[in-house]
Amino acid sequence: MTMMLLSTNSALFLALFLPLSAIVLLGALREFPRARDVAHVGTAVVTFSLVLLLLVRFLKADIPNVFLFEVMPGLPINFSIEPLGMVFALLASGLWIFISLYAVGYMRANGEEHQTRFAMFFTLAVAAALGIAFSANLFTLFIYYELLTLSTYPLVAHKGTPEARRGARIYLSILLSTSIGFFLVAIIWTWTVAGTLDFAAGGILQGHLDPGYAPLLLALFAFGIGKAALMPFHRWLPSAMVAPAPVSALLHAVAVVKGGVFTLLKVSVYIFGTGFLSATHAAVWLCWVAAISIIVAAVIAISKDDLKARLAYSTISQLAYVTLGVALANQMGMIGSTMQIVMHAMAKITLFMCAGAIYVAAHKTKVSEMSGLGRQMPITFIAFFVASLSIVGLPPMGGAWSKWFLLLSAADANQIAMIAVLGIGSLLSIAYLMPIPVKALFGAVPAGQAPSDAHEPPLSMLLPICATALGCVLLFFFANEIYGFLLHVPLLPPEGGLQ
Amino acid sequence: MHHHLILRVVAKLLLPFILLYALYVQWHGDYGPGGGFQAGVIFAVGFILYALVYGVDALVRVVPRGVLVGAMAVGLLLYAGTGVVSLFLGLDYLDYSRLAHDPVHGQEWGILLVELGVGIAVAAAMTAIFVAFATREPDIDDEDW
Amino acid sequence: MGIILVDLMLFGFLVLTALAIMRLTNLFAVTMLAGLFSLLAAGLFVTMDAVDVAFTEAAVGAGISTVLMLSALALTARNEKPFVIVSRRMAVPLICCLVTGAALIYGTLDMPAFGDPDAPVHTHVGGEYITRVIPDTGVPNIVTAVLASYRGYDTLGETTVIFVAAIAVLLLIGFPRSATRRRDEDGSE
Amino acid sequence: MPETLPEQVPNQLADLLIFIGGHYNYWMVIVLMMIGLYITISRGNLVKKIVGLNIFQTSVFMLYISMGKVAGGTAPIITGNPDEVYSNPLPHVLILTAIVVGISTTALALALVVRIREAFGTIEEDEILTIERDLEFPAQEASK
Amino acid sequence: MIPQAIISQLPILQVIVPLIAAPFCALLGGRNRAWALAFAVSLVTFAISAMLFASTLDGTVLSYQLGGWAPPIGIEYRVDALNAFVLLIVSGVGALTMLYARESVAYEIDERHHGLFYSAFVFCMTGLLGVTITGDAFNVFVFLEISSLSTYALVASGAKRDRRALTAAYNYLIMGTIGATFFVIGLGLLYMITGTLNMADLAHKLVEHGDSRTLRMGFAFIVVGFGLKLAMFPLHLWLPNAYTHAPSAVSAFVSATSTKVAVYLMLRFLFTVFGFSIPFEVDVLRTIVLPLALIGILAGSIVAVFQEDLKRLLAYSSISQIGYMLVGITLLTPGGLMASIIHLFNHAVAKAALFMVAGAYVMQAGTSTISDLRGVGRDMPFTTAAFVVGGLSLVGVPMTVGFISKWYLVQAALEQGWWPVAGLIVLSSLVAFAYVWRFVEAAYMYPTPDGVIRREAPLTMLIPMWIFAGSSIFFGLNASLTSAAASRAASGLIAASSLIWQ
Repeated sequence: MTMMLLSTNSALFLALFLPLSAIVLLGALREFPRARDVAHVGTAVVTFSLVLLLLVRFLKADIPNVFLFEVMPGLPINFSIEPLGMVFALLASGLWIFISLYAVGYMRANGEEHQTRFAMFFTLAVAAALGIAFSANLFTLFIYYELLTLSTYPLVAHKGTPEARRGARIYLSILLSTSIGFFLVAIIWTWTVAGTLDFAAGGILQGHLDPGYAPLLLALFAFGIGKAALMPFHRWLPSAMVAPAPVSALLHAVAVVKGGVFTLLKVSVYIFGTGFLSATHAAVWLCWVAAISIIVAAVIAISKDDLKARLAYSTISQLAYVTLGVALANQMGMIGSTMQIVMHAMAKITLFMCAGAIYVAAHKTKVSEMSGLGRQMPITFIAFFVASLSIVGLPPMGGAWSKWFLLLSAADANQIAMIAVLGIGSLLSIAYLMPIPVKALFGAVPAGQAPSDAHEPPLSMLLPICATALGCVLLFFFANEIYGFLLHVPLLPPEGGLQ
Repeated sequence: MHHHLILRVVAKLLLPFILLYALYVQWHGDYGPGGGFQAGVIFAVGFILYALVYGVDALVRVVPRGVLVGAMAVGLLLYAGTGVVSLFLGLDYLDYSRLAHDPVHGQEWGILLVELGVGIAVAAAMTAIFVAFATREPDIDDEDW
Repeated sequence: MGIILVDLMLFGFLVLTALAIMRLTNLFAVTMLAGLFSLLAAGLFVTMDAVDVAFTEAAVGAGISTVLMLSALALTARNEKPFVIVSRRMAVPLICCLVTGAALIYGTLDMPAFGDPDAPVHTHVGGEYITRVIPDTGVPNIVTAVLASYRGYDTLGETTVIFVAAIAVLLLIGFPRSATRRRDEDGSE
Repeated sequence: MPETLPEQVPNQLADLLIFIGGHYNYWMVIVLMMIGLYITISRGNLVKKIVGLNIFQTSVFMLYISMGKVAGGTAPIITGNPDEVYSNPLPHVLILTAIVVGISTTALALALVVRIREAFGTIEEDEILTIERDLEFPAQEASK
Repeated sequence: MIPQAIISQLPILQVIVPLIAAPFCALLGGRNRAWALAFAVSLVTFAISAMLFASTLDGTVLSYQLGGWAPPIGIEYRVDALNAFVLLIVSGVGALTMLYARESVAYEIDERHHGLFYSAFVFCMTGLLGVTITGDAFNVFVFLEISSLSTYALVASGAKRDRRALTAAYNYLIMGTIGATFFVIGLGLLYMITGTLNMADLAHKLVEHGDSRTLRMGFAFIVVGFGLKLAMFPLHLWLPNAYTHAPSAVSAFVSATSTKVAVYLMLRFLFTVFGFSIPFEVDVLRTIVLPLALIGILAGSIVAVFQEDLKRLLAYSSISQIGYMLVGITLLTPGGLMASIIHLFNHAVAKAALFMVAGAYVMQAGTSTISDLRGVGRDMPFTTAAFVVGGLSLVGVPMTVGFISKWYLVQAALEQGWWPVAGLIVLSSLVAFAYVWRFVEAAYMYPTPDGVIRREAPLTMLIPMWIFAGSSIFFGLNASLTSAAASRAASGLIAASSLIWQ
């Protein structure tokens, strides 16, 4: 109840900096693994409750504004809350609880080294994700975006083997080169043109940017936000598969790719403005790029035998849905995209935790080796099945709604081809996901393979898996609340023009 | 070096004149060509001549390395110190106007002082450089020569 | 006209000396010619009224510099390796020099003529020194007055430079080579 | 004015001669400078380079001293004769300073050469480069 | 608090205090005495420059007449926002490297040389300060030579560790002297057509003089001369070896200050003295300096990626970073100049930290070869963390001061519509990332070679390196001070020139 006494600004401040200070604590508890792990999960819980508190206040129209300092004249580090950021923050901090719990179990069960370093950078990554969520301007967002990139590097390279180093190097180099090469240029361009980088309802570019240049600037943003994994800058995601399973979950569900598409969403809504985008048709080309990503990545996913690689390409395909929603540039698209972020996060985190559980329990990574494994670990595979259904977009899973809104959006935008693309994408996702749980649960153990003595993973891993699988189902029933919340996203400039 | 008798005698005779000439150049710099720098070089030449004839070791016995470095510092500090004195007299650095009762004489005094500083510093520095070279043992085979 | 002839002769000798320095491989001879070059330069300075400079150039260029050069030669080598004609080694420096020289000659085209009393050099600061040196300082040698008073700070810098050079030389070769090495040499004898 | 036309040619010639007379000594200085620079950057012998540098610098001194010369002037030492024309003292002062800087540089360079000779056993640039390359890539040295 | 009499004498004290102290260092000899004096003096010098900086930040220009002779008869010291900023950088780096030098020099230099070494060190600082503060063009040459000669000696004293320091110093000497002589030639040409040596007076007279071939060549020679001193591509050949083989403290100090001072001189001459009164100046900058700077940026970075030795890697990175400053200058806009000046600061701070780290490795691990430093991040966590911070600043990652300068630079390029230039700047940042990360990866992600024992660097080395690393972050987070100083300096330069800029 003491939390109620916090002013909204302090709550926001705490939500941003509590995780950061927890890093020091984690480092100090290096010698006491148990206390460290408790602190890790505890930080996640406290942070989530802070975000919840912020949500409550936000629903009461109590909007905080934390101004840290001005880095350069006109470019402050500034935080505020708007509906999209709220959703992302809830997502990231909420899933963090599960993933931290799961990570503790996974790291211990696997006997990994450098667990403290892992926990510290993990916390840093989530802190960066929260920073992205609450940024009040593009400049602040960019800083946290880069912080997220750098903080996840040690996680990806965690194992320290040559292939881990190579994967991490690709991960880092693509993310950094796109962000500095395109994203930063786009930001500076925006700053030069518009004179501000604040996120504002209805966008800040209208009337400042020559519409002829809008597609180019959008391209710089779309490819510059490499975390959105738009083809052809998607290579980092499969490369990062060398990371331990909790890290993969972090990358795919909690922070990194979600941070990417969320940034893209925010840029389209608050920098370009949906109206400006649709009026100038600046984003039509982006629809096609997203469509190609959806199809091509899905086809590649089918061909992958490595479970994590298959999931990685699935992520690329599914996130292109978000980009597609952005590119359609209407309200339904925005809502569909945001929902897709949420639904996909919930489902993908389940899938990756399952993949990690399978690895810990049976040391299997290949899809072809998993046939019949479901009998030893039924709960895991049932969870996998549920999550797969959500990804495909079948009711009664949350994924159904996001696909539905995206279809509506494509119809709104008169992009009939995109409706077809969405359909094909879903069909392909059935092809690459469904066989895994089905074969595991009902298939025969392949000939010549010794029956494994695998069993369900430890409880600290199993519990989060069940919880998030359940979450996939629950989201189906609470979609209306999310929809209602997202209607608050301001798409038009406030009366009387820009502030 | 002991067989060049004539050289030794001539050098011994020349040496006082070289040093005297150096002093003349030093003090006469205000009126004719010359000044501290030229005087210092000539002074150093005197030392070098001494070293060439009597051996560097003899020179080092007369003016050890430490003395040379000290003299260099004294010369430089005499110059820089003259400027500091101007500061204490309430003037800008190296403004000699108050070194004597009237500005023109002050200038003369100042010029004399700093020229002396230059002379000492240059003579000592040149000698020190020469000594450094000359005391370095040749690491060279006779065939090379 | 006579002065021009003297000038031309001096220049001629200077160029010849410089070319000879370029051609010769005996470093001893090169050193001697470098001394000669300085002496000729000093002569040239005298014809251009720069007696102080001539004095210094003679003392430094022909005196100290030659002595130092010889001392250094005693510690290094007497002969230069014969110059091998390699086009790469020839061409780049040659082009550099030709370009630089051409640029300079281009620059001379707008220069005030040699000896022109109306050149900006003489009408601005330089001329002022001549008129005010006696009332300001009472020192008849204008060069000394400018050196030690008007631009005395430059001269402090100059003294510092020579001090630094001495410090640097002492730092580099002012101490006997390391004791270990000497012991090795003693052991081998 | 057609009458003046024939006179223009000798005028031009005279101008040219005057121009040459007023500039030849800069040109000679430039020739000397370039010889010095050429010796510095083309020769491989470290001592020779220093000599070249000296020639280069001395020629620059000549350039400065040339500027200071006033036709019919004398050395800038006040004689008391009010009609006396003096050459400009400022370039002389600058060059005095520059000469000192030059000898300082030479002394330091020679000291370096002495040390290089002790460390590498040679003062030829190409030989030193070979030794340094072997230090840089010890593997190649072993294979030789 | 401080008497006005001393305040008015600050400009000369800035130079004269170290100048007088340096001979005493030589006389004191012995390790701790010479060091203590040098350190004390560098602190005083820093305090003086801080006071100068504070008193010029509001746009005041201090003028000090040496010998009491009014310019152009006498020599003038002139302090404005720009050179006060550079003075602050030089003396600040000087003070901190002096602290750092105690352990590092004790390890790398024979004790009997310490007196002379510190004397040369202080002289080097004196020279750089003198060059920066002076308003007289020939005085620049004299003090430039003081700093150069002492730098040659300092670089050569790295010979105890590696004899290649000697040849590096020799080549540096030859190229540096040619550069200085070019400057003297250029200055001679200017003097010939104006008759003055005072910078402000020169500027005035040059505007009166108008365009001429002599002026053009004077300009060209001065640019080439400074180009040699600041290691502008392709005149950089002396730099990599000199920085690699110099003693660590010297590498840190020289890399952070001497090229910066040369950049300052370039700015001063381009804007204050020549002032763009002739179109030739702009043409040269745009058609020759700009392409060379861009090539330098890329080539320096790319070559750095393939270096095996950490110090050499950093040296090549310097060549590339200098290119950024030159690009900022050639933009000829307030934004570009500001970017250059901030980058000057950024690079000084980051490079000092990085070379200090390299020096700590040399001392504690006996090597600066990257492959021998594997796993060093675990053995020397604080040192290596400083490297990461400095390296990221070099790349221009947000929250480091490097980001600020790149931001301004890209922005200035975009304002001019120079898209390819902006692209190249960004691209080379990525290459910079490659070379920084190459080492970071080796330091953290590889196991320590067997049998290697390395201990964390002593506190006197860690403190200065972390002050630099910390200020990389601090000024990256709060750029208002640096931005204000840089923008003041930039507008001062623009105002002094006849550039017409809307």
